[in-house]
Amino acid sequence: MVLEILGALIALIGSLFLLLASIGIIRMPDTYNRMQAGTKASTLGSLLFFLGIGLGHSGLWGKLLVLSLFVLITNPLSSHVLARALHFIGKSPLLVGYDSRDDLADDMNQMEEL
Amino acid sequence: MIVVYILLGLMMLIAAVAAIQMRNIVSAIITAGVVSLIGSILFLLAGAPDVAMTEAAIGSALTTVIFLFAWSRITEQMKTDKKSSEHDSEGGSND
Amino acid sequence: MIKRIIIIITLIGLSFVLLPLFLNMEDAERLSELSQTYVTEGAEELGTANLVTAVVVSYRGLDTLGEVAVLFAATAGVTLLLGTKKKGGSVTDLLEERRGGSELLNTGAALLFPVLLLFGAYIFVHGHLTPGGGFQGGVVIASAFVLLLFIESDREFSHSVLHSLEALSGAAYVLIGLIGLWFAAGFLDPRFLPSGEIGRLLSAGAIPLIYSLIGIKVGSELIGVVDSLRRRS
Amino acid sequence: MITQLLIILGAALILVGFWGVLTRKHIVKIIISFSILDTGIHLIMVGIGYIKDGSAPIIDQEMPVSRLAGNVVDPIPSALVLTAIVIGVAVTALMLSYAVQLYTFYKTVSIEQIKELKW
Repeated sequence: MVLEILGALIALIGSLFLLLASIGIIRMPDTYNRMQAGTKASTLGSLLFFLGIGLGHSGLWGKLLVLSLFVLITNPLSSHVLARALHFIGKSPLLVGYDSRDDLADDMNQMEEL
Repeated sequence: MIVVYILLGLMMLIAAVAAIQMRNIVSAIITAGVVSLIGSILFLLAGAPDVAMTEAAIGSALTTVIFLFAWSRITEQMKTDKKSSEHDSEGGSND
Repeated sequence: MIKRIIIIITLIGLSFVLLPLFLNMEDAERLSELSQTYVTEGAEELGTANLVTAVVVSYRGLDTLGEVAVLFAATAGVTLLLGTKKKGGSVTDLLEERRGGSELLNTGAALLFPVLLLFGAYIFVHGHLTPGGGFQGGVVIASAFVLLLFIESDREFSHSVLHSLEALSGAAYVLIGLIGLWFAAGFLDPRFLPSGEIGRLLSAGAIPLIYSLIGIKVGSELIGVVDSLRRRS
Repeated sequence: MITQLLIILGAALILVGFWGVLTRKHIVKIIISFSILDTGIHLIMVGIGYIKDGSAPIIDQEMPVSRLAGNVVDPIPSALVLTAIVIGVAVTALMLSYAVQLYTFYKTVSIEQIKELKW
């Protein structure tokens, strides 16, 4: 009983993170920032959600473990690929008040020189 | 429960109209995928998890991938056609 | 202008066609007699836990056979229209150089590919117990191969392996149907194997076998479709 | 109630898809409209199979064989929609390959420019 209430609370916190992620996707100024909000917050939110469900229903641990492994691999990977594609079509991130530093372009130049 | 259905249905209709109205083809393809994704949630709520799974896997994932592959093939040909026609016109002017 | 009026009239006519469907329908309180029979007797007769699978594979097995045939015809059409493109040639030097995937993508995809294959096989082997089945499992397997295309966009899949897998699984599907005709009540009747206990993996007669074959067939067909639709350079 | 909602939503999607097919010029847009029309038809079919307060037709601990009748959704429309979706993707792929071939022959994606079949 206590475990179920704890699990429901954790799942609620996870869904709050998911809500934050979706608000971030609307509110952030440019695509890189949007992607960062969407990936980080939604990964944490889904993991917390799975943890909460696992505490409530103890029979599902195995499946939830596999699911969280999937989320942990695919979510950052897809965001990384999107950001890379965005960089290669020439969109630069919105940086106000910082010198624009582009590590990926430097790396690509080094690789071309090699 | 009814409210959830109505909200999801409205989102679906808006996405469908947007997919047809959009000028950019890639955005239209992805919005059409969103229509299928919301449809799969509706199927899940209406007690048909098999159909929901199929719709999520096929309707929103594989169809989008196939559309994007075909569209990238068409745009690739467009690029080569444009380049070769420019090449032809340059050759014509030189003669 | 006339065209627009015709379009509006067509849409209004279509909505009048769809209107009686809406007016005559309320939430049904109980099932129709045929589905009542399928639901109450299907579990005991065939031993499947997922009754949709019982309908797809056994009661309406002929429909599924026809559906697989339509899928084969469509795949053959796509391959006929697009598949005979010659590689190389003058197109390549006009294109800009293609970039491979990053190291993260390569590693992640190499890690995910076998897991996705296993997951697809899990879905179609457990088709009689949980939601899912041959079609969904086949699509998951096809998406694993799409992931491989993201790493290396000019990877070649062996067409002879795909075609022989598809042909063999289709032939085995019909063969199992004929075995059902011989040893059990009719074509595609799965009861020539013991039905076992509901909820076990090895139960429901030949249904897991048939659904696995459908999964392999759908998977290889969809890989063929994606392979012929992707861009060649 | 839910049956009616699903049917009205499916009918609206069919109308939207049909409108797209009739008015758009771009061939890929027309194929997108066809896939939206498909989704509408699937929604109508699942809506017809819905039973009041029904859950999925799967036997487990909470849904033993004795409780099945009257508590589960009709499995036949689900099975039909399952096959319809798979056929839908195959037909979409066929239409797209025709679109690619039409572009290679006519060098245009607008169906207004393809006049061979007009009379």
